[in-house]
Amino acid sequence: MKTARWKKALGWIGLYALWIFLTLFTVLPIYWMFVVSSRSRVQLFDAPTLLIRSFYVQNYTGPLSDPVFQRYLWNSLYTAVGNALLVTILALFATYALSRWRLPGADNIFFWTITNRMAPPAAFLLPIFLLYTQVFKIGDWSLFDTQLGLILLYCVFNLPFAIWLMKGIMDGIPIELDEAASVDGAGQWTILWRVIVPLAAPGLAITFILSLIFAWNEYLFAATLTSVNARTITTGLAEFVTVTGTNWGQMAAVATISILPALVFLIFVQRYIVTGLTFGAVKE
Amino acid sequence: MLRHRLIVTLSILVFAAMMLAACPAPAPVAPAAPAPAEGEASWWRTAAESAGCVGVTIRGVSESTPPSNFAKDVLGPAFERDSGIKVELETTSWDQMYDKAIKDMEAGTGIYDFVYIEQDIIYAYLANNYLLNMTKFLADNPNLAAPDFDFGKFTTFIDYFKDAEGNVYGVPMEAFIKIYLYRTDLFGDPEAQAAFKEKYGYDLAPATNYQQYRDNAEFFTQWGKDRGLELWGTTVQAASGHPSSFYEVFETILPSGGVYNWGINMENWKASVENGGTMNSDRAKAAFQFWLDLLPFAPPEATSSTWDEVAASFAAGRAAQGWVYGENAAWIATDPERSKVVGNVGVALPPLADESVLQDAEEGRGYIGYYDGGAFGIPATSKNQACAVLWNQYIGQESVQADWAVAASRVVMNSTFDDPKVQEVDAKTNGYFTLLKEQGHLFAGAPPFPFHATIREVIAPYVYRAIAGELTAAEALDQAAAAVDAELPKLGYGQ
Amino acid sequence: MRSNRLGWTLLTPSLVVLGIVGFLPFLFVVWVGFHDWNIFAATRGMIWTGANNYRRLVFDQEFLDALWRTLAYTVTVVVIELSLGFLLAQTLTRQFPGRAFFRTIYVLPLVVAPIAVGATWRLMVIPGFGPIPYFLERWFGIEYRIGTYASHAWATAVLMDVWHWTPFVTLTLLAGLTAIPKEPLEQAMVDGANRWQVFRHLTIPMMMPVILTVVFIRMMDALRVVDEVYMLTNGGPGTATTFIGLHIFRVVFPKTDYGYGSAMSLLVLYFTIVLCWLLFVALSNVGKQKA
Amino acid sequence: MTEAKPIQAPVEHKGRRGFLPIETNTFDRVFISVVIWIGASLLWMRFIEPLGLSVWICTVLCIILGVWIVKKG
Repeated sequence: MKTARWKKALGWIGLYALWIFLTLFTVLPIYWMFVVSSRSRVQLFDAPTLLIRSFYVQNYTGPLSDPVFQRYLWNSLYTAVGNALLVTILALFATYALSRWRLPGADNIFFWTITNRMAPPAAFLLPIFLLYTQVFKIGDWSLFDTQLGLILLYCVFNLPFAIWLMKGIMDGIPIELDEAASVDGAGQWTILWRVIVPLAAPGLAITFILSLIFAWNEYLFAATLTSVNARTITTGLAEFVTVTGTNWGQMAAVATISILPALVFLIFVQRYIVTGLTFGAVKE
Repeated sequence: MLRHRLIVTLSILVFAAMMLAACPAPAPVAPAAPAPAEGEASWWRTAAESAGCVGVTIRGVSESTPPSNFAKDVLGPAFERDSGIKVELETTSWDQMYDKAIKDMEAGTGIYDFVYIEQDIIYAYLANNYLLNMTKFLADNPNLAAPDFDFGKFTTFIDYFKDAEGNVYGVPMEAFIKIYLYRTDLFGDPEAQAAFKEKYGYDLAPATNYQQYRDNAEFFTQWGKDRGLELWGTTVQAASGHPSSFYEVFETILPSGGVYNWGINMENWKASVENGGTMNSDRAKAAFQFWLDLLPFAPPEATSSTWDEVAASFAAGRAAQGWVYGENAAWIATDPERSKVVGNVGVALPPLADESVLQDAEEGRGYIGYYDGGAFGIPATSKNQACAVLWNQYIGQESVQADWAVAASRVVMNSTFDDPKVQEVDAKTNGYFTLLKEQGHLFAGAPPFPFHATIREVIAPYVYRAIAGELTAAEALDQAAAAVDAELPKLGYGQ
Repeated sequence: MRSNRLGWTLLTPSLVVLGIVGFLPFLFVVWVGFHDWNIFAATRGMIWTGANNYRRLVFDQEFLDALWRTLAYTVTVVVIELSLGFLLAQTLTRQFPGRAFFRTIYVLPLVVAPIAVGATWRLMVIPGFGPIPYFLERWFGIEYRIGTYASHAWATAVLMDVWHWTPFVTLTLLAGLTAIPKEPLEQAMVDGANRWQVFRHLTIPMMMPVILTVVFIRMMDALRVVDEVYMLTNGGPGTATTFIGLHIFRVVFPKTDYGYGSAMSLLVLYFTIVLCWLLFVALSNVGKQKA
Repeated sequence: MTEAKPIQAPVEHKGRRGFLPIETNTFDRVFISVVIWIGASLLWMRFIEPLGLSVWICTVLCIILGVWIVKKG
């Protein structure tokens, strides 16, 4: 009996050791980023230490009080939320259709949507740049350097992901519920809003948050397709790297700030994460 | 379920509101700008009105460097006040800047009304007819030519932005040379001087040749190790995956070893020795090997260091000497916020393989190092060319130069050297500006290749591999030369 | 049977959006892939070369090396992330004090932008600046130089990816683990099977669809990694971490070899699609067997 | 939408079983043919074209194979 108890205790110790180690490993880079953001440029070259002895607030106040930087932040927020909303709604419709109708070639369409996420981004920058500057334009206005342009563009990699995620959720909602509602005289839209959406809420929440995070974090396209007005915070990060010295402190401060919004959202949907991420892969 | 949705929606709204409150509508803040004389101001306004530019916004793209930021934050608002033309200057990273400018001009989109042209890319732009001929434009529109603007007032650096007929395509806004920086406190330390003399048999001094440079590097590395200091003998710009290491080798080291124009023979566009080039000549190999051999005497971050990190290492007091881009000289020598070696910085000409290189340079056959910089040019596709021409003349006035030079240690006009403000900085840097003025002619920019970036990318991997120790200097240059000889015909040169 | 029209109507917006930002550029890239187009060449504009770009590609050692390197990298990170993720997901199915706390901390890396991930890790591992080389050298005497030693750069890139994506893998696997029926597992334990046998013969097969899904998603993203590595090492030292996404980026942008770069991305896209399609077929067959 | 309509669960596959090991519909088979054609062309360019056989031979072979797959696969 005693050995069994010891074994169990050891198991617990092992478990906690694992998780504490993991937490440290997870937090260290982010903590280091924060440490760097607390130092002035000349302090950065002192011997590396993990302690924060003094806090160089200018790294934060500098960018935060800069209107240009505020605009970047606002653009990022606008673009990410806009894209996440658009993607969630489109994916809801699309997966509802894929899941409840016998559309010819539905599987192929489903797979095709996913392939959109696979393209190596670099070579696709040029065609998208041309599309945005020369095709989608009305008079002086073009999609280039607009938030709308980025919102649409991020669908390329967010929508496939969202459709995949939502497809699983949709398939998991028993069709009998639709039928019951239908027998009660509900129309398609009513079924969608009153039956499907509430049941798919965890999936919708997780789709929304993941799309938001991906869109908030995207760099390459944002850097190419914006100029002054629609630049996002990640492109702002690259501006700190210059020939006359990278301003690591401010860069780290901006990176720290840029984590916060997505983090806030993530904490709000914590409870949904596990139920939402099934991808419909497990069917009972 | 409804409750959950409510929470999510609410949290989004609350957060959005928070963000909105935190970010009031962005309003441009105009920093203090130099007040222009009355007469000038009215000229800019009149010219802008006659060109229909008042109220127009012109857009530019540039690298996020001190000179560009000065143009964006100080000159832009001043220009807007004087002329009524708004300037939106996008500052971004070096590679993004190129990518966007080239895409814009190649596609003919006309997003940008002026772009930063680095000295080395201008030939590619000219070959593609990307740029507006400013000389011709000003001759055709005399009413838009500012009375006190004159291409002749610039330093010889402006020659890089001219075509064969002498037409100017860009107004220089920054220029600097890659110089040799050393620590005056270390080189002046009597104890170090004595120890050096004992070990090497001659006096410790800033290096003038390779051997001396190597000895200095070795000596101070050992010196730092013995005393437990974070000090090494030299900086090396050897990022093993970034073009900056290519530039250090091909535009600083090889010229100082007597190999010019990247070792490419511009008569027949060949690089390897058997085809008439010099890229894998013995001199080139020796120079490259000398540089690779410095790596053990460089701080450990050297193989991850691009140009900015080299300056940072030097500023942190981690190196006794090094090749550093001159635009950094001023802040390293004067700004205690960023540098630990304020007041201890010496400036000199870079070390050379032997005397013949200096002779070549003085007689105009070669050069001893890199003269870099950039200009604002106007894309031929710009829709507001007249307005951009006004802006370009505005930044090319003598009256704005001194403050700009002090803020960003760049000089593009002869008169700037004589300004008291500039001379003050010059004294603090132990004569950087004087060096630029008097010895600038010994340095040269990149060779006039219209295929600059492409060939750089062909050669660079061999440099990276040599740094990583996969290849020796000789192997790397042999293979690089062969690769260049294979690539150039594909581009249509030297078939 | 209800009409398909509403179904198509619901699907159309997604297809239109993907068509505009996904398919049109794809067609353009296919078109450019059959041309020579380098704006720094002596001959200007696009010149039709047929399949010559592909002919060059299949002999291009640099490209093939980058492709293999990327495959090796992908396999490495997927295997590590999957095993680590499985272990962690298993522990998370148990209730233990502090579980919620660990889980919350643990998802942090997910929200960091790839470019910031690269920058942060760079700050961590640059000698003379970051803590990792400093403490490794001080405590263990290990000289850690990502700029000099290929293996160090490679290991750092793998570690970075593991750090960034294991949380996602873990959460997805956890979702799967909570959804599989518990009765067969308990029954087997009652019947005297040990834990390993249960895991091997019941959990793994039941989890197969989730595992394949995770592999699919991670593979798809790892094959096109750019931002993180671009910030961390920029592909160095030498070509040790020049993964295919970065390689294409270099060909398309600084070299401005648009035609060749387009052909290259199409080839990579082709490999990715074939790989993913095979997985997809496996996935839907596994799903069907269960149904 | 007052009238209740019967709702049917989606059918997993409307494809058929040919000599290929999986159920496929026409589009799947076209896709498979194209994938094979591209792969074969690439291999051909690498290994066989240097021997002097044009890549068009490969294309013709692949088209024949493709037709066969689409019809019988």
